[in-house]
Amino acid sequence: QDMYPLTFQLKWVNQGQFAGYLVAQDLGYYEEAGLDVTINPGGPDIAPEQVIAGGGADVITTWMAAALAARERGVPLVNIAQPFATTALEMVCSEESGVETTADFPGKTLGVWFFGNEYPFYAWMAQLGLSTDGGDDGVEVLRQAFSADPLLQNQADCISVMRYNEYKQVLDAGIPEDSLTLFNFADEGVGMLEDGLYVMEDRLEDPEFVDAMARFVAASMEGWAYAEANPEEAAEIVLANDMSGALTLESQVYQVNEAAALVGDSPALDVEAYEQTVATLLSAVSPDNPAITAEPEGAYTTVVTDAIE
Amino acid sequence: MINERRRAKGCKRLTTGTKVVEAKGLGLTFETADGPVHALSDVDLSISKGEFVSFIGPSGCGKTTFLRVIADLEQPTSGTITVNGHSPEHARRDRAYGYVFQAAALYPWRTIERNVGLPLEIMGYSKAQQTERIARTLEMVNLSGFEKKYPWQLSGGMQQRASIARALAFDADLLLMDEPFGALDEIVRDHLNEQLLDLWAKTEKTICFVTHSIPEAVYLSTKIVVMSPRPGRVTDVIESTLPRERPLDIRETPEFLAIAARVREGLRAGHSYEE
Amino acid sequence: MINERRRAKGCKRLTTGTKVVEAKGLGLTFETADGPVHALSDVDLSISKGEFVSFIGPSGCGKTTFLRVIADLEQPTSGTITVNGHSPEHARRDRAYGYVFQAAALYPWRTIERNVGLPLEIMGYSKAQQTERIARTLEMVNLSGFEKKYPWQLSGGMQQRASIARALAFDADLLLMDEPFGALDEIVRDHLNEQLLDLWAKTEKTICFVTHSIPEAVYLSTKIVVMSPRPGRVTDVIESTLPRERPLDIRETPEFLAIAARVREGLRAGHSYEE
Amino acid sequence: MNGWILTAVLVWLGAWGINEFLVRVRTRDRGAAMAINLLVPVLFGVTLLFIWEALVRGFSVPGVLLPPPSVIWARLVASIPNPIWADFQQTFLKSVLVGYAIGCGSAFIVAVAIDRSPFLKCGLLPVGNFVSALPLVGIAPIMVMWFGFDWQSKAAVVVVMTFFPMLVNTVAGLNATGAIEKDLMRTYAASYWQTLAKLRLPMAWPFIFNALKINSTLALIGAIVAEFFGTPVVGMGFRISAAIGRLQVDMVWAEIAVAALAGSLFYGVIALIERAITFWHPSVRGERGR
Amino acid sequence: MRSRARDSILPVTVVVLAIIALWYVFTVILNTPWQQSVYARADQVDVPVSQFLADVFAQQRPVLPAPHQVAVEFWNSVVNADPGTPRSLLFHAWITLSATGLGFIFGTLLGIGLAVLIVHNRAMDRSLMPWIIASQTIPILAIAPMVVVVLASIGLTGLVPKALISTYLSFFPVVVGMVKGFRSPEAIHLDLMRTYNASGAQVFWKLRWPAAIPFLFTSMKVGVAASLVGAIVGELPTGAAGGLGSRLLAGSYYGQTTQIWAALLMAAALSAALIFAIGGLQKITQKAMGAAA
Ligand SMILES: Nc1ncnc2c1ncn2[C@@H]1O[C@H](COP(=O)(O)OP(=O)(O)OP(=O)(O)O)[C@@H](O)[C@H]1O
Ligand SMILES: Nc1ncnc2c1ncn2[C@@H]1O[C@H](COP(=O)(O)OP(=O)(O)OP(=O)(O)O)[C@@H](O)[C@H]1O
Ligand SMILES: Cc1ncc(C[n+]2csc(CCO)c2C)c(N)n1
Ligand SMILES: [Mg+2]
Ligand SMILES: [Mg+2]
Repeated sequence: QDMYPLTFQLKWVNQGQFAGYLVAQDLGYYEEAGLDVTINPGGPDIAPEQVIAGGGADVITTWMAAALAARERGVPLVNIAQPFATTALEMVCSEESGVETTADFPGKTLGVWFFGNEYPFYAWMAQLGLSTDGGDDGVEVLRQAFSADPLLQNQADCISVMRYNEYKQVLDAGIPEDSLTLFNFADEGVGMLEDGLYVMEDRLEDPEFVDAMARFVAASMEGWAYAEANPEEAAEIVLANDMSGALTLESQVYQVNEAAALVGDSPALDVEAYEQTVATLLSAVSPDNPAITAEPEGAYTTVVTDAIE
Repeated sequence: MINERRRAKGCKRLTTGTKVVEAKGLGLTFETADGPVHALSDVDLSISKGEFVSFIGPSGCGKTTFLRVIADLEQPTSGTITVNGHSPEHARRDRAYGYVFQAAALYPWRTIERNVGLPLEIMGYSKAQQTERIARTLEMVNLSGFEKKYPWQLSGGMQQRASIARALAFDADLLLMDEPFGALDEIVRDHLNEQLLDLWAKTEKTICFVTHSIPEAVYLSTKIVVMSPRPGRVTDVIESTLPRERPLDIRETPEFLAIAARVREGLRAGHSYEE
Repeated sequence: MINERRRAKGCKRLTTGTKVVEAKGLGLTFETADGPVHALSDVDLSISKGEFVSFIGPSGCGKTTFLRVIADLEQPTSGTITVNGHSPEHARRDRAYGYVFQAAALYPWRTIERNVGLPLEIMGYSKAQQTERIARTLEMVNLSGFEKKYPWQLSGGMQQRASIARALAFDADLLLMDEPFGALDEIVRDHLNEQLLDLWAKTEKTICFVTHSIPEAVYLSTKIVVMSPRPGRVTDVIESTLPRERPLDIRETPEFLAIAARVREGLRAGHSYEE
Repeated sequence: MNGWILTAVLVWLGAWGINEFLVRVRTRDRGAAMAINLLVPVLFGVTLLFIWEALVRGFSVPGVLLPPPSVIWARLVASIPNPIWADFQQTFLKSVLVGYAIGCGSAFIVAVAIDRSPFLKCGLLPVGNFVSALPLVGIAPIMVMWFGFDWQSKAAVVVVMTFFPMLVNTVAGLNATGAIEKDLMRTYAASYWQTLAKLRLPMAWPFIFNALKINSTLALIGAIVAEFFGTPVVGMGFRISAAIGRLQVDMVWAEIAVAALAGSLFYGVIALIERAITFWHPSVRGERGR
Repeated sequence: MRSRARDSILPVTVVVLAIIALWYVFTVILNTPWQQSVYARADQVDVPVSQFLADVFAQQRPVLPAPHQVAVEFWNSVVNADPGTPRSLLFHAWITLSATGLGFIFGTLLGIGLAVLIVHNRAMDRSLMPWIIASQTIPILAIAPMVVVVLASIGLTGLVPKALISTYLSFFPVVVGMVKGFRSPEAIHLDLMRTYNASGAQVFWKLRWPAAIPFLFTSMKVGVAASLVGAIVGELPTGAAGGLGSRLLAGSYYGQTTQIWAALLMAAALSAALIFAIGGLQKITQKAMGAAA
């Protein structure tokens, strides 16, 4: 029978963060669902929102803040499912920095990821009432590159980490966990939904596409379930998909475990979490952080997740 | 093909007496950073088919410049000039002349034979013709045996002879030669003078010849143009009364010496320092 | 400073009769892709202080090469040579000679005056001396008024004269001149010949002079070296019997003509084509 | 849609025709000649921009992929006071200029040192080639590690990038001297430095300027790209990368336009200096050469 | 020529040894702070120098890895890894090399072509050159992702986008060098061609081209290095597709400094080999063109 072709654009390189999808692909879950899926890895400078706008993908995974921002810039993205129910973005501060609470931030240097990942941070600073232009009353912002190096080399007081990746690198480097101060964005009240699945609005008018998406999401969730149950095997699959040859099994087992823990019971978007993300973004509108300026309309749909039931 | 076209033209010989070069009120001024240099000023001259014209004059009087104007390498700033009745550009496009530069201007990446063969390649001569002509002209300038050498492996005089060979390799009806024999000794010079006269007699070429040697000018020419500098102009045009047949010992005849004296006179007048 | 040192040396004049150049069994072979070229073979020659030696011979016989060996620009492959009693390298380091190349070799980014001033700058003459010497030597070669021009704005003969001026601007006791007057007309040539004789008489310089003109060689020299090619060797050395004082009209005396005839004889013998 | 594309083609052909006409105009008036020399590239560029605008509109390309020049222009004008001027200072005035000066300067010195000593020439040139063949993207993170986040690490990247072209060209230029010219210096027993200053350097200028010109654009690319590997939140590279992530593609192109303008001016200034210094070289003096 | 190669062995060895010695010195200097913080955390005091050096040279994530660490990593990923898998540096080198080669060939041809246009057409000279220069000031890494995205949306992936970026970087040195080269013939040599009424093509092939050969090779050496940079830059945005670029990226993303250095070493070796090959070609060509020995 005819397979439905789908191109799926990831936000980052193949790693444990995407274990569910890679497993679903590798174990043939997509094929069983009648889908011919191509998974395109991303990279540090690939904006999945741009790829889908250019027609290079049918469905993408990205952070909600970035997706909403793109929607306001004229790329009508719609959230069709939200596999990651909780936030893994954290900020970690070294012992030398002397940061214990948010009250210690003024005068400190903080590493931040840009490229659409900076919205939670700016919302947080807005909430704390801290200027981001440096000086004694504000914080100094560094555009942090790929790794945890700025913290290890004392170039920054605090850096952004993903729980499933950079945080482990910091620990692996031999820094004892109890010497670090960890801020979880969700706990600070500025948590925003992370990896969700997005498609272009007009495609949803096509029932066949909606049906294919429903099968895609269901198969992906199966993949995640398998990964959670068999982290070792899932990590092997991730490694097999790694073209750089740089990943280690140990780090990927850890990453699969941590990522799977973020996956909720249902792929359906938690509307409350959505509204909190929007509210946080809107509370922090500033020239530095022009994520969205108005309440988005129709930025999510439940038709796909409803179809799975 | 080009070759065929060219030779077809060559066959349509102009009758003797036709003007090959005709300059009227010709002037050329170079604009330099510290003011204009009047290289040629108000030059009137006409050269007929089959003439052998020598240009003689102090260094810097505009001999090279005049030859370059004929060859369409320099644009006059005043006056008019025609070559074969048309513009110099027309003549150049017709490949109507061969030019021997004052400096040898050989291409350093070509061997001697390939330097001599350069115009032949460009004008589309066949491989066989090229080989034959290269051998013949190198023989004529006594460079046989040096075919495979590169220019920097030759002495100054040998380079100059190679550049003469290059201009003789194809059949142009007009030869423009800028001090071709400057770096050659008397014996070779005599030899090449004879060769050139021979060629001229056989082929009815028209030759414009710059030289610094009064005997050479008188021996070779049917007409001697004496020039003087600042501004460069023609001060005397001497029609030779010598017969066209010229054995070497004609140089001891009184007629010869008389012409030579007149040239020397004209030359001396053009110089700024007389002792 | 360098300048002081140099001139101190200059003052310690060698007495006349001392050997300036002494070559014994000198040979030089160039290895080229298609076999060796014997540019010099078994040359024996000695040149005393204050002599004016002309080299004459067919093109390619090794005149330039011999001058280059004296100047330490080429290494002989056999035999020995001394300059001022030491190695050519020693003489070069002493700045014992001035060299006029066969090609002008002016630097295109320098004006004429700065080209002439080049050796003066290098040898550390003072600014005032430089100005004075540049003006004097440019005057001598009749190029006053062209100080500010660039080489490519000069005619061939003017470039050659500029390069002569450059070699005369500083006081070397030995002058090596490779066809310095090749591109000059008779009148300028006569003028420069006289200037050169004058300089030579005043300063007791030793001069090695390559020329293709037999009268020039005879007029100028105390010794004429006739060379012949393939392999390059010395076939005749003629000591001139002419007095050191030489008015221009000495060139009509029987003595002069006799020497000229002997040179021509030697030259002709070296040529491969006699008619 | 077809209207836009047709207009684009017509405008292109028209401008081409005008340019072909303009370059054939022979005038003795220096002012007019200069005006033509300026007008031709400007006309070409304006045409290019117009075609871009027309194609983007004609094919309705999404703004997040490629915005039309008019939108970019509006963004550029609005953003010059903030943040473009600050970015320019950070990237061009600090990273590029400092890195360029140190990179070209040190390569020049090394070239002379190499030239001076045959031993170094044999030893350093291959190793130097090797070291400077290290790719910029690999070096940038390391430089950030060594020199910190600020402009110093970007300047260091520029130094490494500009080093090799300058070295190769200077060495080639120093070897470009003709035999007779060198012989002349030998006859004067000129010292090494005298020969260098009075002969070999002038001969080498055309080659050196070649490198200086190539490096002027390379330095800019290097500095901007290096900012992708960690910066304070200012700089053209930072802005470009951050703006892509936010899909503010018009801002990306506004920065690129500034970079292109600055780079072209930089190049132009060096080309003018070149004309002044190597006025004697056939490629500059030879207007007859066509 | 062979003897000259042998002559340079000693100097190269000496210089390389000097660099390695210097490298070790810097390794100690740059890695000491981290080592001290490790000792401080472990409450170790008065560590003997030998122990200290051994620790400094054996760090997991050194700021600057010691030469032998890089060598070991290099050896492991070149010799001990199956060249068919992404664990092998040879695998990545080959991916990058193919993009470099393709891009370099395109770039050189494009560069020569543009130079020919510029030299032969006044309008092109006046209008093209400023824009070619402007094009080079566009930061390539900024548009590389967009290029990759746009090309991917029309179905071009893999080698071609990388080769295009590589072309974009390498054509410029060739244009600049060749314009200079094509204009380098002396006026008198051009005059000679004029006297033969040689066609533009004849002047080009018989004069401009041979006169430009020295410039061509110098430009190609710079161009091939730029090509390699381009290919690596092209591999960055799609960091997962293999190649030295993705290797560098992954190395830095996962904090594997030694791996970065090994990849860097490989990239430099590639570049040096390419430059060396062009140098060889240059020697052969110039010999065939009668250059003085
Ligand atoms: N390109 C140029 N720019 C400026 N002035 C020039 C240029 N070419 C020649 N001149 C000047 O024009 C005058 C005539 O030069 P030309 O070369 O015609 O002399 P010539 O008679 O051939 O001299 P010679 O016998 O020395 O070769 C000279 O004063 C020279 O300085
Ligand atoms: N670098 C070189 N390589 C090979 N052969 C050379 C080289 N230089 C000169 N020769 C050869 O050496 C011989 C002597 O040359 P040289 O230049 O000394 O002649 P010359 O007497 O000065 O001639 P001319 O009067 O023509 O200047 C010639 O046959 C020439 O081909
Ligand atoms: C340049 C750069 N940007 C973002 C991240 C952090 N990161 C890692 S995965 C991911 C996508 C979210 O799932 C993000 C933002 C980084 N390390 N480097
Ligand atoms: Mg002349
Ligand atoms: Mg000679």
